Amino acid sequence: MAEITGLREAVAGLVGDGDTVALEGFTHLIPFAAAHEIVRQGKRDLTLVRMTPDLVYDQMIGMGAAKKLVFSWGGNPGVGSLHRFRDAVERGWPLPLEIEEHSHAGMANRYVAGASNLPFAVLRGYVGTDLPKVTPTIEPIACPFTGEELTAVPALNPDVAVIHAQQADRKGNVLLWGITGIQKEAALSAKRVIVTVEEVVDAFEEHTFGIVLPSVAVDAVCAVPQGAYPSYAHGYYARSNAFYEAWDPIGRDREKFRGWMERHVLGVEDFSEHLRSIRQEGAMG
Amino acid sequence: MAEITGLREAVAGLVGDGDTVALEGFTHLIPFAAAHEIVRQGKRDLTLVRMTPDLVYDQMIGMGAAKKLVFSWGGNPGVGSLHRFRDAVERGWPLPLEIEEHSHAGMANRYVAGASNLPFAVLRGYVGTDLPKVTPTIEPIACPFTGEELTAVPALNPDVAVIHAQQADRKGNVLLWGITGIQKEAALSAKRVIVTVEEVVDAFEEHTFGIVLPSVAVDAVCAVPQGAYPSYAHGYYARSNAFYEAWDPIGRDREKFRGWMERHVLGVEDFSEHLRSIRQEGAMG
Amino acid sequence: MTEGEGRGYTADEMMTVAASRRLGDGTVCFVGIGIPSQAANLARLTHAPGCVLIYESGTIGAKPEVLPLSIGDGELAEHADSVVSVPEIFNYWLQAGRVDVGFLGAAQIDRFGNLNTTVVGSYEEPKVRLPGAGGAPEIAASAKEVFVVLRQSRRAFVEKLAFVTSVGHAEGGDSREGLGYTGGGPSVVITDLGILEPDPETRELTLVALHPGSTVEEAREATGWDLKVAENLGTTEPPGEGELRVLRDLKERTAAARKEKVG
Amino acid sequence: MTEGEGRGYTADEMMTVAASRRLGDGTVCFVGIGIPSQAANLARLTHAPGCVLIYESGTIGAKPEVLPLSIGDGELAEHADSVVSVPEIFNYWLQAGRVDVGFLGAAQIDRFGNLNTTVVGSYEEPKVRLPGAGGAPEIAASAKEVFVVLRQSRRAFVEKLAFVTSVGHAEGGDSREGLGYTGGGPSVVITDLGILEPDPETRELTLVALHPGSTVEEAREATGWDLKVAENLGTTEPPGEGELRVLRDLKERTAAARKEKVG
Repeated sequence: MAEITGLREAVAGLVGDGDTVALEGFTHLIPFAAAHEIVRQGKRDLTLVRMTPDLVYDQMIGMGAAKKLVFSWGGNPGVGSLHRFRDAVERGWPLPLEIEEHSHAGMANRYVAGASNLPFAVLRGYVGTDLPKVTPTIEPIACPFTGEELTAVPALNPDVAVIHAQQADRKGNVLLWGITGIQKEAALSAKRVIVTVEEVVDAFEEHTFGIVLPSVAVDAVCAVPQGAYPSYAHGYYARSNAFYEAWDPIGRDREKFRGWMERHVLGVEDFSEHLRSIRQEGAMG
Repeated sequence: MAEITGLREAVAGLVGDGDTVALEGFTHLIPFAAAHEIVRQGKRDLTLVRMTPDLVYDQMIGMGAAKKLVFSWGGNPGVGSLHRFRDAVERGWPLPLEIEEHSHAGMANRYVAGASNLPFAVLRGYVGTDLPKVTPTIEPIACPFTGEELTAVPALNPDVAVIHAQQADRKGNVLLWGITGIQKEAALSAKRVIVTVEEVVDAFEEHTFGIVLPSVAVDAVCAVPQGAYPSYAHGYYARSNAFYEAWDPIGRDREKFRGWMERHVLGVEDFSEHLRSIRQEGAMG
Repeated sequence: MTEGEGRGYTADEMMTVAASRRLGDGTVCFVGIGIPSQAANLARLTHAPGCVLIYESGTIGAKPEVLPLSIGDGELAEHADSVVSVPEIFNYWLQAGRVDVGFLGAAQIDRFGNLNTTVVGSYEEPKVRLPGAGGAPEIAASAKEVFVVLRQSRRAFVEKLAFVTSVGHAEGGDSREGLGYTGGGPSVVITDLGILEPDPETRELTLVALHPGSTVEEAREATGWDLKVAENLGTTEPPGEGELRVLRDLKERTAAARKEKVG
Repeated sequence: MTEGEGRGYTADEMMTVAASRRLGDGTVCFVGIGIPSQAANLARLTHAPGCVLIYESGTIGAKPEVLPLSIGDGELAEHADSVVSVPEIFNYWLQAGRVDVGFLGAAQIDRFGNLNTTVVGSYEEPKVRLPGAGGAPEIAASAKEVFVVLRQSRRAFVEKLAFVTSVGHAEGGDSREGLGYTGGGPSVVITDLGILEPDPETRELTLVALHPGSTVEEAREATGWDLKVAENLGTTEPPGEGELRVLRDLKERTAAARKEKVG
């Protein structure tokens, strides 16, 4: 059963150095607040898992929290490169970053296998590409009925999954709607689950493409309004495309990046202060 | 893209003798109207696929429409046996019925594989049971990463899937809510898809556990109010538990059964007449 | 059905109450229709309000007002915490090891708690064709523990199953472990006569308690193998007034709700 | 970017319009961000109103008012026919063969339409680390046909890819068929200079049409291999007034919508 608690306590209690951690959210509902808290608490040697590393892992990688990244698409969507990710891969700054890369379909099915307590998943893919040459977690598998050869990928079972959702109720059931991406599978594949939410409510309303992650599948629920900013929370606030665009020159420069993170993440108490801090400075200055 | 059409035309055009046909609906939204239309049109030699044959297949089997049944649980839920199913298996009446039986988890995963265009699915099950001795579509499979041995079952790809839903819009998008069971996977695993609906509406409302099957995945949408009776349509009418209980003595007796089917299914034009007909007779008399 | 003559409750009520008592509060319970559903809901309405009831139709945290006749009545979705697809309930919940207790009935059981719900007689020419596997094999495989509930008789408690539909403790001893299942198998069998538990070593079902009024002889008579009896044979606490009231209310509400006219 | 000097439209506009024209009405199209998304939405707003646009975030039948910056903008879910999970969109839709056209860009392409979006230089010590595979390999594998859109240059049209991220026609001829994919591979490559299609036999990309104002020499100059040119080389119809107006309106609406202040 989920405990409704503070984000600081949740991260302190549930995320350990060296853990494999998946912060998920497919463009929508990316758990930035939780990522900042992990950075502020100085967690180290993490294996970060995420289909689309996005700015959230650019920040964590740039701050040296990760030793390894498991991913399928590492860019700033619609803008360009993730410069901190590239700097780590191309030049080992601030630390060398081991990478394990898959396709989206591969990653999605790895989470499905993890959520299903199966050691592997099967899909049509990878054959004829160079991915199997550089990624050891891809193997051929034959259908026992038809003999046809397909591709197997191993399950993902992170130590901790972190997602952001719109709402939780007071029992800790979690409601997401809009684009729900891979969040359900990421949460169900993990040993421990932290969910940040826009708000805790008495009862849920109806939302056709809504899913409810039951309380019993969650460890900690933390109310963090706007906790997915600069990504978005359908029904609450839009994606700050401007932030994504403004990130490019910040992420591009090591000093600018460190300065920004020190001012707006390390130098603040929590995510509400972070939001005040970047707003004060104006236009991502 | 779905065509909005009559059930008679849809069944005539999309269901052929000898086809593999899956009518799905897990207790909820069982497509009785479509089953009756298939019986009325005298379709023969069908391989019927369904997790829970229920009364709907008891009627089809008893009328000699099926040569084979692929299933996982064949009972009258909460009441007892499916007597027509038992008569066919135990005594070959009216025709011998070949059976291929799995567990629920096996059937569900077979549909998932079918919907995913994979030749097989993997699960933890069957080991140590007698099912693999009598069901050839169960094979061991080893994980290429851990060596662990699991069980594989082949995909289901019916020629036709038939489901009932609450609503379609005028473009043929289909909305189901409440218990949605295996309907999505059954529909997406099939070559052709018929959906009967309670009503065609201009726009859908919000329903948290709702799913929308897009028009492009459907061939025919047919408005058949109460088309799931005596099962239920969440938000429209409740399950007629009394019908399920009253079916027991009818299904138990070959003559009573034939008479009932002749009066209420073969002898009527369509499902609305069927409903009038059983209501006239009162209490399933 | 044996009546609890003069004791003010039936043997089925005793069985249901005894089963419900085993469900701890907060337990995630995968529930079948019939006595399991009665017992699980009785537990939820008495000592275990935090029980999370899962039905294989995909309802998680179901809180039915009346007992469902089928595994997928609308009643189950109405107040559930979540409703998911059938593949999800089996893959993401049961197989994933999220179910603490799986509740099963059966037509036949053997001394190691293996279950038959498929066929009596030979498979090819069955004497009685039963409904088949349903969700039982994977509940037996993956639930952390399994509670079996069925009336004790020589027809049901047999030396050799006509068909192994769901695996209990396999051939006994540690033979289940070799099958690669993650669940623990049956931890208790509750009948109308008493309670059986697997021996910690041999895994053979052993009578550990009798319900009030039942005797060891009766239990032996109703068992198709040489039934082991525990040295410290207990006696089940009879159903309490509260338990009986809640159970009977539940069944009355259910009967009333079903009295709708056909057609 | 080459300007369509004096012609009243840019080379990118020509490329986008040419790509949009290939999308037949009613096509189920798996769309990537950037030019593919522009072209698909232009088609939807002009000659192909019945196009079903799928974005890998799980939106089916998306009808964005403005162009999304990312693959999962709220705009996409707002008016979609259905929204499903990421595993579903890849397994039940793409892998299932429900996608008629997959729209891909790339950093590098070779003569058989194989694509690189992973790395320039060596994998271990990359010169440029690109975003990686994303949904591209399985779009290339399973869409019935693939449209590739990218600007033509020697940096992009290379003799040998630094990394094969997504398979086109493999080594040419019938070599793709041996890989067991169900999709047909690239049927057209649309650039800022013209249009290339695979030769029916060898599967080598062949220049079949030039955009107005482009020359064969320019195209050869911008290609890292000895570019084959069709005997009956066509000329693309320039963007019509209607096409240009709709495309520019769409981009203006998009720019206006993005002018929200940060923070």
